Amino acid sequence: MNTPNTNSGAETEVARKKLGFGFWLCVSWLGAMVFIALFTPLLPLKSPTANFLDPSQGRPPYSPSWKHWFGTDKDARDVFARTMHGARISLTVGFSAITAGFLVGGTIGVMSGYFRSWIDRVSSFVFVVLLSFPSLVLAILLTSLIERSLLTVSLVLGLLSIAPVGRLARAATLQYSEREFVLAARQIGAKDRHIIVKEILPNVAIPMSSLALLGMAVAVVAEGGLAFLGLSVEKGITWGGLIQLGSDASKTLEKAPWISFFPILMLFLTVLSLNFAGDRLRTFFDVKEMTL
Amino acid sequence: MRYYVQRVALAILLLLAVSMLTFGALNVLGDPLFNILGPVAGDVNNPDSVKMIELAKREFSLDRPLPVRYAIWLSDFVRGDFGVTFSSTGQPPVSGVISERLPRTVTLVAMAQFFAILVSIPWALITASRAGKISDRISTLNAFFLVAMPNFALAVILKFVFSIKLGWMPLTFVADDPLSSRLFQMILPALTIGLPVAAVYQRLLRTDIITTLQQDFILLARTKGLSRTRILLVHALRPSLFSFITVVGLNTGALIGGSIVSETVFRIPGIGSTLVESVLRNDFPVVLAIVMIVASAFVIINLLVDFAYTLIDPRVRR
Amino acid sequence: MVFTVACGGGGDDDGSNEPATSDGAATTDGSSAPSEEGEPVVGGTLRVGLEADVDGLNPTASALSVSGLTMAQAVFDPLFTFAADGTVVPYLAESMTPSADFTEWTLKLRAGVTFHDGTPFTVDAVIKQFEITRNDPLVGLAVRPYYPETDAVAKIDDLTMVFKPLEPSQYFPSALTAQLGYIASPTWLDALAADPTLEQQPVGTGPFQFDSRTEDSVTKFVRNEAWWGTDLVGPVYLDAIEFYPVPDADTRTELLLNGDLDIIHTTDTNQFETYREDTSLTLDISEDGEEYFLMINTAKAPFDDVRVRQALALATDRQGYYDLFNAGEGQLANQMFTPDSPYYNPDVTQEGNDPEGAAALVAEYCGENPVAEDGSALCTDGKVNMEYQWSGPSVLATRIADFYNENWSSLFNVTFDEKSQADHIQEAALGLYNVVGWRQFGAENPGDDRVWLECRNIGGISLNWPRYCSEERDALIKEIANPANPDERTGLLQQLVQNIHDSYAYIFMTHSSWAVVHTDKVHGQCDRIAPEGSPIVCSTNGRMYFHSTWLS
Amino acid sequence: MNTTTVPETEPFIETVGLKTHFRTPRGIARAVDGVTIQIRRGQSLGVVGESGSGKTVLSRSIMGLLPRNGVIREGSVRYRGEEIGNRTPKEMRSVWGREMAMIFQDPMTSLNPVMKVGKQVTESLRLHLGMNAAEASEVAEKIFRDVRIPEPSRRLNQYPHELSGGMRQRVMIAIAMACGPNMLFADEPTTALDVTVQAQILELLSEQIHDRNMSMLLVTHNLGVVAGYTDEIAVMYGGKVVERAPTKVLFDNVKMPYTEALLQSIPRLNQPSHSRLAMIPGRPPDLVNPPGGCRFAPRCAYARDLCRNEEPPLTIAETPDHTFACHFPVGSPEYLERKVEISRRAGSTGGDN
Repeated sequence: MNTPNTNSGAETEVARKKLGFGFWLCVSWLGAMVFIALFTPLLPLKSPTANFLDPSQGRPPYSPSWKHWFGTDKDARDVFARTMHGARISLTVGFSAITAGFLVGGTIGVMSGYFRSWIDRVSSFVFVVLLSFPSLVLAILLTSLIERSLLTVSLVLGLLSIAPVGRLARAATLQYSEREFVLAARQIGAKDRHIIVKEILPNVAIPMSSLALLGMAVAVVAEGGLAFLGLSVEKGITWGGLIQLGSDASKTLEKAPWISFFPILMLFLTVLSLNFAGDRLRTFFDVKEMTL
Repeated sequence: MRYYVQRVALAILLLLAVSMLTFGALNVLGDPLFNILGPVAGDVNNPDSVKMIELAKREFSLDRPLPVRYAIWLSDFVRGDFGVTFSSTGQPPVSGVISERLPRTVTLVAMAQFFAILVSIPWALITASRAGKISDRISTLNAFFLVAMPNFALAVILKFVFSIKLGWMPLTFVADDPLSSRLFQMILPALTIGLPVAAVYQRLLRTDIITTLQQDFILLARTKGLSRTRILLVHALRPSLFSFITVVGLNTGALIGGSIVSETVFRIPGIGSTLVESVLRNDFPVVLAIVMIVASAFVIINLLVDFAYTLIDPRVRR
Repeated sequence: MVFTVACGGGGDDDGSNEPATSDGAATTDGSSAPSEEGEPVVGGTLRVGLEADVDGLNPTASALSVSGLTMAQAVFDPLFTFAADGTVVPYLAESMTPSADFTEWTLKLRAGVTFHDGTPFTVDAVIKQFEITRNDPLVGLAVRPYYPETDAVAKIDDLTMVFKPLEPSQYFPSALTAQLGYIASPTWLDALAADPTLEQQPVGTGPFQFDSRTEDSVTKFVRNEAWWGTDLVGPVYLDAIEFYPVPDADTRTELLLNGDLDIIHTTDTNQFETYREDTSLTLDISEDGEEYFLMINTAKAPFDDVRVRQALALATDRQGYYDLFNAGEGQLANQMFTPDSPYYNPDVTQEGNDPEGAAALVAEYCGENPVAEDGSALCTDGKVNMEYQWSGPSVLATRIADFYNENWSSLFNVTFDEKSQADHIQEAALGLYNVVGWRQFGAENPGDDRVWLECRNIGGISLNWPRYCSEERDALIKEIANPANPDERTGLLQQLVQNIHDSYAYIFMTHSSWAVVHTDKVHGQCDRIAPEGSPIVCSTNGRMYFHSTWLS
Repeated sequence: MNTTTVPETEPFIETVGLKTHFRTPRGIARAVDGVTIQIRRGQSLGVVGESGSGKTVLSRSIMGLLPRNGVIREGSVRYRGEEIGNRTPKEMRSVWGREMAMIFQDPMTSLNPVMKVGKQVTESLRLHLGMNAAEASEVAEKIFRDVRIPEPSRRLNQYPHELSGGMRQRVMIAIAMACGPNMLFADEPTTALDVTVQAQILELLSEQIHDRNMSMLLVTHNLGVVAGYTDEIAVMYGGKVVERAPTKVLFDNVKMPYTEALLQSIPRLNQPSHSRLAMIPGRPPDLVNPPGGCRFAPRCAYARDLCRNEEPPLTIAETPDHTFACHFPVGSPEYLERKVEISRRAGSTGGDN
């Protein structure tokens, strides 16, 4: 019976047709961010650490002006320059975290999904254990115990994404390893390695990849949270850190809201773009909801 | 029945694993002695200091091998004795700290959850019934915005707008204020945690309601001549709540995570902010206790969620 | 005598650590003369906001920061105290008289004083406390080096005793104006040995006695009806005092403005303006107490080389620091004395803001491709490798670290090392650092700052934090203490200042300012007098006193 | 448009040239393509056709249950002489439940799984007849008794999943009957039930119809079902009515080869209830771009070029109330000629099914 009882059926049809303007808008924003992150040192920016003290203006923070587009912070440092540099760590951590997560989690997930048996049981339990900490709690725990470098922070956040990613990979693999072509391949006695690489990976990879963006959004936010609590990369300029710097004392926030609001804006737009683009991709590939 | 027993058993197994992990990590990676003794801890050439070190080690049973200490800790923990804080006096006992601060966090998370649900259900109902219309698309966009706003940023914004600019809300939490005003002081922190979650809930519930609205029994309800509202509330909502409830349950963990940030921004001495402080002070017993409490809460809530099904879906009753 | 000193959880002060000295200095803006605030009223509970809580209130073992000293001074009485004019006057003691050669000091105690627990106040109490303190690995560090192993003290009678320090010193009593002078009940001290948790429930002779305490929440003291001082220095007006530790300066201020607190102390100069604007508040700033400076570990490469220390000083933009972090309060420091101090040495100025000079020195040093004991290079591509350590996380501390890094990064590869406050102090005490921000030299009597300066204070745990040992300096200090030449004192101190400067172990930044702020409900804060009648300061480097305080 | 059968009395409900088209990504699907039917008071009409013939859409668009957007409607629907085709759902609410009711195919999915069946009956009673809880459940219990649900009072408090398939369908009927409507739409009311129960339910239905003098539109793919229980039959194919006659007449004198095929495919009790349509070769027409000419031609054994090129008009058979749309109806010379060929071919291959 081809009667759509509500029109939403038709609506999703449309959604699946094209990615839409919003998607490309987000992608271009992300592109811009990545560009900035990559080439910050080469860009004609003021030094993010220099103190542009200007006695004529009295004591910093100075409000936004032609000289300082985003104003300066309490230490007369250029908020614009700092925000741009902030993109660097935030995105690097976000990206490498999710990459690590996908590599490790993905592998484990596929393995346990394909071979089942004890691998599956063990990994599943490990996942559950990892998932029974609120991720931020776990992150705080780990970062507090280590030297907080770009690498380690990324690794910690990567670790956090292992369990959710792994679960997904497993689910997807399970689904595919029951398919005829896989069974057939097994029938004719193909090597497991061959099957996984040739048959399963390609099929699992597509849906997973559409989730990478969403995952990265989560990682970026997590990094921000850590930085905000003073637990992200030491000596690094990060959006979370900038926001905290401007909001730590309510007086500062009152007198100089720009210090934290510009970084907030950048962070917000970036996360929004990641989410939106990721969500579009997901509907595009028609992958079911994932909770990182 | 057997099903319940299994779930509970798994939960316990889980908590054991979690506790071992945390306990191990904390003890292998940090030297608590300093918190107890100050510089003396490092002054290993001075006999007096060494004497004190030995004493402290015994007092906090740091001289025993790790497994033994774990066993000791566990047996105390289950008896509700969370040990002593690593301070020169071991005062106040961890259970003291917890019992003082946990209620605040619980209240906060409860309020947040309450707000989230309060907002999301009507929101979902309305948008679902208008699926595809402009209003629906706009609200979907709003939901996106909320979800994309990290809670620490949201906290800053809320603080700026409502406390600083408008002055409607107090800036600080005062532990000694009467309950009523403390609850009032908790509204912004709770919103900080609740709003983004509300958006998540709404998106989920909306899709489920739309699916439900396509069911035959909704059509039947229409043939009875029931009003749209009644169909939504009486027929569509309840059957759509299953995944909603799961997610609400699972999210409690995220909420606790959020409360860490929120408590720090709004300076509420709950276990969230305490966790951060203790972690920085290497006050492991406190950290351990908090992590365990959080994890337990997490696991137990998930149990309850499973059991909650039987309440809303008569089909699951056995 | 404190290491694990508060520094307000690092949050609101300038992020340096701040070993409170056993003695307080105080010259104050607020007048010390009894004020015309009307007739004092008896009753009421004073709510005090402190920048930190303390581990315990045991004068023989606890690390008492400003907050600790403030609380302690309410339950304990010091043997001596500083009068507003800077002279040391008896308080709980009746008198202290040196022998002709100043090698022996005879202490006479006030008669008829009893502790809160009813134990009579006698020489035995003082002696017991002296011995316990001396054997304490921590607090003992301020005592041990200055006394012989045996018979350092001797009892004459119940109210009379003798101290026999190793060397003659003309200002011995000033050492008894704070923690070392707070006498606790011997009965209580005995009990402590059995149950350390009693540290939380101090028993002294003070105007207030312990009522209740929850760590990190509130500590409550109530009036000691039987206080010995009532007839000598006036009655105690307050029914009770409640101390609330509020590490965050903003919150503390907000609570004061909300009326949730009556009086607070802070070093957050950014807020002074706010206080001044609000007419309902009274502000009392002590300015030339402690100095804030960068402390350099001279025992550890690369800063064992004076050129590197010098270079660091030259590379530092002191003016910039002042502009950014002092908010126009306080003043830049050239040395441990303010210009208006009699001991100020006009010839000694702290160098800074000279990148070229610094560059030259660094170039010269690195030119020699120096290596550490472990063979690792001390210079990398022409820059000296160093570590700057602070206690965190603290937004302010991090800002300051960033500032220094900006100053130094052209000549030094600066590694940031944010440590939890505890570890931070430990590493400083054990000499495991390169450079840290620090605060000390608060002694009213410069003679008492020797604990930070002499070779004998270098050890496993060192109070001579830079671990800089100079015979010449020790000799100077000895001379300064030497009663034989009182009139040379000024000259000697100025030489000492010169010597300290030349060591380049400290880069002096500012004379830090302590503010005590209270609402218009609070009166009599400055009406304290010593038993022999001379007025006493309102506050000492943020340390507050309450026996003359009353609420309207 | 064709109105050959002029009714002697004013029809109770009628559609004239009713069209219901859906916009789909592939294009416009002509689910109902110009259907004209009448039902007189107390009469029942069976609408028969394979799935995809548009019969369900027909019943729903008459009742006005289809969504507004994505749907194109033409033609009119008159109920008691009143045009209701253009009414909004809001306006229809007073009619639904009170005047018209519908019974669905699968009682499992059509009953609210998380609501006690009692409540599902009483809610419309309370809505339309303004009864209070007590009265409503009293009435509900009575209706349950009417539809022969044992120990009704207990059933009222049970959930659908606690009832057997037959019971559920009885509950459905009870819900439909609750407010005593005059027009009942039954959409494959027995398909989901096993054969033994089907008869009972149909019995119950027709009996209820007669007791309450209701009109009924019974939608089914199974001619056997309608045989005993409807006064008239309309056979639908590809969204059109292709043959229409009083039940008796149709069974005696089939004109449309499609109807004939359906007749041959009436299940016998020993047959599993789903394999039947397998007996008509080919698949139902594509509603988006239907074949030209007679829509059944591609599957029709008797089709000729004429059939493929020219759409047959609706012609009247021997009796005036019997109409059909076929160029070479059953019994026509061309039909017989072709039949002979077929049987011969079958004979030659020696096979016979």
